Amino acid sequence: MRVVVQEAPFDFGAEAEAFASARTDMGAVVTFTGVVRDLAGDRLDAMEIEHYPGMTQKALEAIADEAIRRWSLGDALVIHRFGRLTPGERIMMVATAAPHRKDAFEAAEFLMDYLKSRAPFWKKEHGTDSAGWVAAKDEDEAALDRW
Amino acid sequence: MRVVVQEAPFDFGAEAEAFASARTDMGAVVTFTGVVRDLAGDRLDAMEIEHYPGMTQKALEAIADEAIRRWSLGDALVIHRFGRLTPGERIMMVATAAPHRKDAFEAAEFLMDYLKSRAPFWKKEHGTDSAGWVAAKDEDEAALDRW
Amino acid sequence: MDVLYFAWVRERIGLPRERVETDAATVSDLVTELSAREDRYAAAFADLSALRVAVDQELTDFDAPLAGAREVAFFPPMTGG
Amino acid sequence: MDVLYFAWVRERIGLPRERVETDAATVSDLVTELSAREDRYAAAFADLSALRVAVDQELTDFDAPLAGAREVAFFPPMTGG
Repeated sequence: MRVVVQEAPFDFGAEAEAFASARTDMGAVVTFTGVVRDLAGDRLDAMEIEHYPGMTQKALEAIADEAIRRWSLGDALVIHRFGRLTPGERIMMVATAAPHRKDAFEAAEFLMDYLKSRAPFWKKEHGTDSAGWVAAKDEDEAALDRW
Repeated sequence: MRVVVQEAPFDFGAEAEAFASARTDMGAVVTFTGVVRDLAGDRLDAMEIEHYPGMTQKALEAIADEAIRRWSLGDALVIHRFGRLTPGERIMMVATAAPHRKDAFEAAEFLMDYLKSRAPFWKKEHGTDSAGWVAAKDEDEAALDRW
Repeated sequence: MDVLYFAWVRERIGLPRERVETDAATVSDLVTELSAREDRYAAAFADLSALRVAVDQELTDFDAPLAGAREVAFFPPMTGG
Repeated sequence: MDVLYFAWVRERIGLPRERVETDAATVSDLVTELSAREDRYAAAFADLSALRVAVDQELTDFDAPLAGAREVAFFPPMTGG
């Protein structure tokens, strides 16, 4: 298991390749990466991600441990950035490796659902004229009921 | 949309990176890759994948079209190999890009469920002493009922 | 028409494809004709529930009509992915 | 103990962290104490349903006891991923 919280960009392709290469006894590898959407005509200049330095790493490790335990994963990876990101930049990624596809998919969705609502990150959108904190969505909280 | 059927290996990391880079207006990218499991003590020498050349490309394109339509995907990618693969080699990958994670995950799972049971590929395991065709699993057929 | 065989159907019948002259109206009729030829065909088609069929490269079922068909393929359930 | 604020709670109160001397038995008691200090605290804590709390870097609820706690953090619902 690897959990990384960093300000710098990460190399999605290289991380995905390294993750998939490490455990060839696993038949199924799922990755997810989240992007600051770069929408035509959008007035978003930057996405600022604040986090709780003392707590973030521990919270992410606890979520990844839980995923590994519940789905008997061969491995799991979580990378999450903080700081100021511009449209088109990747915010985070997760990866899961399991013997079969169902477990790899479910564990990746579990990781994402918990990252969304239980990891101490907060997003602020900086537009041309204004800035505002992204509100948590009821549907993201509701997604946790599945697990 | 890109659908590739080939005998040669593909570069999973580079494909994942290129796919995720192409549509920065999409917030969520999911990839799946399937590996010939390299199990300690296993007697598997090779996995032979037979396909139906005239039909394979069309069948995969129809499945990818359906995924794009049902989940309003920004993009989808399917790469599937045929021929003789050794343990540890990657058999195939899919990737999906959508505005939000739920659609990207569902569409990737849909692609995988249909690839498993509706794309004209057949796997034969070549062991040290024997060889045999991989039987379709009832659970793979049942997985289609979800969609 | 061209008749194609894949995976263990190909191995059991002993060839990957052949040209068949037939007036069979449906896939089932074609299966009956082929099964009557030789034991290896009868063995391959013994249990239709273990087989799938495509007509002109589209999955279909054994009731499908063959009028105008150019290519029929028989194979076991697919195991891609 | 150290009290930390994040996101709009930090902005509303106007500082990221402060040292607080308190005998508050629970998080709720601490919120009542802080709210009584100044309007900016009262404004930040006006709607507890819009807030989350961590004690010693573990998510908990407003009934949680503070005995032995070294660090309490207040923030809005998280929006990671």
